Amino acid sequence: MANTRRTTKKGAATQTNEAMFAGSMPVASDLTPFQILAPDGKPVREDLIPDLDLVEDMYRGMSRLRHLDDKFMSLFKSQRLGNYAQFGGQEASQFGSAMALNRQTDYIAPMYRNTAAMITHGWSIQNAIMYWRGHPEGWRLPDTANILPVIISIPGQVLHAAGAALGLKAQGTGGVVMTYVGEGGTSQGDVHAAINFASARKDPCVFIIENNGWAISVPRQVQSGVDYLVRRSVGYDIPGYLVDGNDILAVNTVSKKAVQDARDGKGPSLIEHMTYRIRPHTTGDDPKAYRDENAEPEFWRKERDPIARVKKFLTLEKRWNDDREVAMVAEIETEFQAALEAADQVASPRPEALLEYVWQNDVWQIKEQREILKRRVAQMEGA
Amino acid sequence: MANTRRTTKKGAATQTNEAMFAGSMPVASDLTPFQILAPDGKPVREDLIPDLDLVEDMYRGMSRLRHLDDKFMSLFKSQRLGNYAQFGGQEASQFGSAMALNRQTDYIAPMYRNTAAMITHGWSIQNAIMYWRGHPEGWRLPDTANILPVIISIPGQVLHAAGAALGLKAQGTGGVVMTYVGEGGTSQGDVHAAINFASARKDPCVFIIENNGWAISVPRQVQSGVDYLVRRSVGYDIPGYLVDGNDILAVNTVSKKAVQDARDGKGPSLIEHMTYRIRPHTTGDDPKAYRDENAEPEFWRKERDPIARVKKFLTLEKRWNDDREVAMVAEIETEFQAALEAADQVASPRPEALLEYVWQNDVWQIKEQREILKRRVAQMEGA
Amino acid sequence: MMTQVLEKATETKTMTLLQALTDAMDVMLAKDPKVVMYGEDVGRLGGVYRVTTGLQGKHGEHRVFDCPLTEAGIIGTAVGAAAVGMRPVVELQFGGFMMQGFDQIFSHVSRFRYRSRGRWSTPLVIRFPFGGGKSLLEQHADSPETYLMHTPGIKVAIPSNPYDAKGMLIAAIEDNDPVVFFESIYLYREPSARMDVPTGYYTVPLGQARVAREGSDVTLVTIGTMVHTCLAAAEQAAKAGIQCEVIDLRTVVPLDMETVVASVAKTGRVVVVHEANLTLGPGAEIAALIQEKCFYELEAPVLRVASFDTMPSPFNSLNHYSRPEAHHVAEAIKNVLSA
Amino acid sequence: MMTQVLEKATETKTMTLLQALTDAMDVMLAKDPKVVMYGEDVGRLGGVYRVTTGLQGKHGEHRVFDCPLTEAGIIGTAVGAAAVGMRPVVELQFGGFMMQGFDQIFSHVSRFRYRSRGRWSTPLVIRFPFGGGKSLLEQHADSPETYLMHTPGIKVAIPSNPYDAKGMLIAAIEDNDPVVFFESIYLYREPSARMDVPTGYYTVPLGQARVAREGSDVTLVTIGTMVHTCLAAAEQAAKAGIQCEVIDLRTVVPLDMETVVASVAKTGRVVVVHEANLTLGPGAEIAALIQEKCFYELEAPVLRVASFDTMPSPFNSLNHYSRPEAHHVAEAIKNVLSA
Ligand SMILES: Cc1ncc(C[n+]2csc(CCOP(=O)(O)OP(=O)(O)O)c2C)c(N)n1
Ligand SMILES: Cc1ncc(C[n+]2csc(CCOP(=O)(O)OP(=O)(O)O)c2C)c(N)n1
Ligand SMILES: [Mg+2]
Ligand SMILES: [Mg+2]
Repeated sequence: MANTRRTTKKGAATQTNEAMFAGSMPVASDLTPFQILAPDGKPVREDLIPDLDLVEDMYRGMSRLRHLDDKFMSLFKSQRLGNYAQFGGQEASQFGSAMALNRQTDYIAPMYRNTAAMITHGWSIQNAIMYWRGHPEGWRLPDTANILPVIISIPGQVLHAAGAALGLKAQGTGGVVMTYVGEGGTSQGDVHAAINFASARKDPCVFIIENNGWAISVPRQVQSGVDYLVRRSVGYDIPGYLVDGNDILAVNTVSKKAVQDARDGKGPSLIEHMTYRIRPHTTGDDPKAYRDENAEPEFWRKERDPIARVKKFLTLEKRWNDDREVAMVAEIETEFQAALEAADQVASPRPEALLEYVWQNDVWQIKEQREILKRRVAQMEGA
Repeated sequence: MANTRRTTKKGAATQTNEAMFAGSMPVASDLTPFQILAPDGKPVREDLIPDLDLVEDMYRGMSRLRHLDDKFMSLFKSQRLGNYAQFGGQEASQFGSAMALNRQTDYIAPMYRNTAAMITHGWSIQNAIMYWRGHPEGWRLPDTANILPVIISIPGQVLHAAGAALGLKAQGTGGVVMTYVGEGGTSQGDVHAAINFASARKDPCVFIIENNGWAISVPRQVQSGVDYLVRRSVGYDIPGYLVDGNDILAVNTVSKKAVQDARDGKGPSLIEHMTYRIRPHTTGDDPKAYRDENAEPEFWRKERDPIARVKKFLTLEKRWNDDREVAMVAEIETEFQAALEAADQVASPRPEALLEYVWQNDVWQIKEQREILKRRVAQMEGA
Repeated sequence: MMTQVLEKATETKTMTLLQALTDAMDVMLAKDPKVVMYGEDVGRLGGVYRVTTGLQGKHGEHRVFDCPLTEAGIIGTAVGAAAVGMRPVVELQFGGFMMQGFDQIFSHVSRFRYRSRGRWSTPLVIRFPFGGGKSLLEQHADSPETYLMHTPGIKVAIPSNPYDAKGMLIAAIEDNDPVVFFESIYLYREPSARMDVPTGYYTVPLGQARVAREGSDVTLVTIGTMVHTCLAAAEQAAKAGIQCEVIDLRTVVPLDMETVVASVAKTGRVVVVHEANLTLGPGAEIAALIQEKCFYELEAPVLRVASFDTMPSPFNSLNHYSRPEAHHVAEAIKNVLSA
Repeated sequence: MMTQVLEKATETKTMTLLQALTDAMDVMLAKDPKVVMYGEDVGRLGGVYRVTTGLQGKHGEHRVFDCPLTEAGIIGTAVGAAAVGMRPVVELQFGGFMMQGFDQIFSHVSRFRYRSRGRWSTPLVIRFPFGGGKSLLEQHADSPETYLMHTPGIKVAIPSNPYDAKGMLIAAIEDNDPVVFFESIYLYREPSARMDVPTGYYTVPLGQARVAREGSDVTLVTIGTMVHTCLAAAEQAAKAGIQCEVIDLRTVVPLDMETVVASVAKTGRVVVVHEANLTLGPGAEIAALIQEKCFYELEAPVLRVASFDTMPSPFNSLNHYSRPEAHHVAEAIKNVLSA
């Protein structure tokens, strides 16, 4: 009875195509990344250029972060840092978005590449150095900053963000949560679960996809058949924004809007920053094994640098010159050296740190293991 | 440096709204479920009415399935069946889609409510009875039917479907995989992972959302903020179809199209069947605890029944009358009684079944446990 | 039977395990505004087992609510909500569905405090019905305690009676560690397990085993539903003059080995009984610890009675061959005595 | 050192563990067209550890390919692909990320045959680097064997040397049961662990332990990287006149208790050593079984040396205090002898 296959009476049902079904989803429309400044530093949206003091702050902030990223890479090379996930090239994406938050009320749920966003939201450089050294005191997140733990397992943080948003709303704090995920990470089911959860409840959460083109060696196209991941916003009926992630003015403008909407009870937004990982995946990675370092990355390094773009703009606006640059770099370097020295002066990790903070009060196994640890430490010191 | 908040120079950036961003996702367009037959049995798309023999087969098929669902409910009441997940009301959705498959080459990856789709694809009624009795022989899937195991844990089957599609494509069999998930199940991350995986690779898979309005007691609106879940197709750049799931002609037409596309190497489609769970969630559920059984469900039972709709059409077309109905019901009942008798005659489960099929060759623990089992069986027989 | 003494006399009411759990949640929703409860069907319906019945109506939709169908979402959001100051009590529909969200437990619930060096903790409770003994579908009868016991940083509570259930659930909600709370499907409404339970607030500390029956010949170490199975076996054995001590662990994390060791010192013979399948079930750790800590007291090997190493049987009429029954335990008692 | 005898003389080549694994996959891709390999970065890059280096180039993009970043997707699709006749060999980037797909393992990989009564099986291999000893980020050093050992229906292979690695991986790919294959990050390129490995096809059966060193005083039962740690401890002990027998289990499922029991019959003293954290680590089951099966042979309790009950230490400079080292095992040997 089943599987009967016949020619159709009126001949049509075998020649159907999508267009003829009333219920067919419309073909994807064009989408262009939102931009305020062109790569040559010239405004494409004069009407959206903010106060130049703010633009200068953005330039200084990004320069400081890039300097830090450079320094971290050389610390790794000289074995004064562990394996580190660079954010270089993504300064506009992280600084421009995180600066849209209110540090007192708002939270960040970061992933491993969000050192820039975390520092923007109140992590200290010294803390960051020690974290990437694998020093327990570096793992101690500051009480003064609303930064949830750095997540390595992709994309745990997006669910924490949705949950923190639920919690903040329940407490009526007016706080907003911002979280980041790589374009590779969007293939994980949890990203869907989180966005759907938060949007069904209209909780105050901003989801940012940092599309830097690569997931280690896997290019964007392997992750999904769709051109822009932000198209998924339609599936949750939340605002979605495609943004030139190397244009900090565009990034910041959209982030502010999304944060304000979240604060106003309008629920989450999904934002895709089109940016680029100009550096290796981590300091342990060698991209030559999978991409031509003189092709695409070179273009982004030279032609699409988010910092150079703002510098060009400020120079055109006569707000910037070489003297200022020299002074700024000196200032940044001084700050960094001070942080590095402070980090260097922190005592080596205490072995006891291994057994702290597992349960609030130690179960007996932890107590027994602490005795074992003491013996081992004594042995090592004896040896 | 961060968190600088100033008034903007040109005053605009604080008053932005979605519409002004070039990269904003367009506002959701209207979407109407695809329909060929109206609820009153009158064609709304004359051009798509197939051969009446086929329509009659559909009517007979759905009637047979509804009869089965009724019988299963009464078997449960008389304790001759375990807890059972009814598909009543979803006959068009399951029969109409599964009949679009080729039984020889194509696969179904079913969930617990897909008894109708499974029978359409070659499961026997006897097998179904024994499955829902918790009889090991009922769990034995027939070698002759390409039906993957029934999945209880939502929504495991969608990933199996994506994987089977990968496997069939690799083997060049031309086969297609069809899988089903409830609208509640679409909130799970794995649904996203599966659709994204299959669509990135263009594997031959058809994903059907059976939107029956309820996930046990949880109504559709709690699952997501979007009006139709099929809008998610846009996020994978695959065809998406919203279908009147109680119109078997519409269901079958769209399924055929999606199956043919998959077979032709065009990759997966996402289909949403708007239907309704006219019955309790399972035989163990009492919907009075969470919905007014005289409101919404009554409307669907009376006004939107998928079987009544085709009957009206066939009657209008003079292809159906009471005599035929009486003969058909007798035939169906005879078939069912034969299957029930056959099931009743199967010997009680052998205790040894407990320890079979865990590993291909028993590990020693299984061998030891078989000895224990033998002793326990002997004891029980002795007692 | 209770080792707990209430500080002051309170009113009591006869309750099933299920009613005691509902009552615990009612008390905590009233006491602490940070407590929220969510999951699949917990709101309007009151849960598929009706454990949250009435709570939404009484405490409001912002305190007790249904959420999208996603265990990863339920657990993962509870982590974030707990971090920012809530006390989420989330329900999974069955223990067998915990795995859909297990990455959040393994990677985050258990590690937030360690990972942030105390800056963030995750004071949440994950509740679910577990275990067999009823004829249910596949994945409705799992006993997944191993996966949690091996994962540091979590507490695991498995009450065996209404009094403990209420006191332990209140303690769990107030605990600053994440607690996974196992609720026996078999005992939920079991009339024979009903008992008098104080109506107000009280706690039963997590980590203290209970001697459910005293005895000097054999120690039965067990948990949850199996406490009753062991008590029945002990009853039988008593008729043959064998005195079994039955230890209800109450929690497997923390694991109260002091109570176990004290009993073994007395009896020298132990049978561990649980519903989870044998290999690397909780009994493995308990047996390994007993042989280590009581080597010279043991007069026979520690025996284990557990379900077979298969998935929990979905074959209704065969279930009782695999899942421990009193006469299986009785056989082990005989064996441990004759070793 | 090898207990295996090759049926016919074949050419050999000196290989690291990593090279032996690559070679095994190369052999099987050539031998069986149903074998496909996928995962994150396994194609163009050849995996983050380069275990699949060259395989895509040699066997084509349809045999070895990158897929979207989703462990549930990788494992779940492998289940479906295996059911319809493929032999998927999938890579997870680290053992710590298995949990993102663990529901598919727990609910489906392990249950497909049982659930369909033999109609469908899941002959797939899930490979991943695991364990510590290198300074890596969090979730890059986990040893999740417990979660798999307790889940029936899966085999779990953890080779300790290049010869076994190749032979066991080929056996795993040919096995009709799903196999989870642990690859020691520490040993991948370890020069001291290089050895001569036959260049062609051969198998090492899954489920047969190997006596890596004979001895009569103490039995060390271990697996994977820890085999080398135990051999080093045994070497040290030998200097003090103590002869340790080192048993490399090779697989924890199936678990070759015959070899263990035979050794304990000889020594009467056992130390179990593994990288996973102590509580309910694989050592719990092994200790529970030994005390049960060798009660009268044991002269001391079975001791366990394992990592502390915390997440694997992400604090690089402290790692060696928790993860078993030769001198930790040496101390346990001393203790088990003085008990
Ligand atoms: C669950 C999980 N699987 C795999 C990995 C290994 N891994 C680390 S980074 C990475 C690529 C991530 O790419 P993307 O999400 O685009 O972020 P990006 O690194 O580019 O910032 C992978 C696969 C991981 N950290 N977590
Ligand atoms: C992973 C998982 N979580 C929870 C459940 C319990 N459960 C069974 S059916 C159901 C509702 C499913 O609703 P839907 O997906 O719409 O399918 P329907 O039952 O309506 O066909 C739930 C929550 C489950 N089976 N699996
Ligand atoms: Mg990326
Ligand atoms: Mg539904």
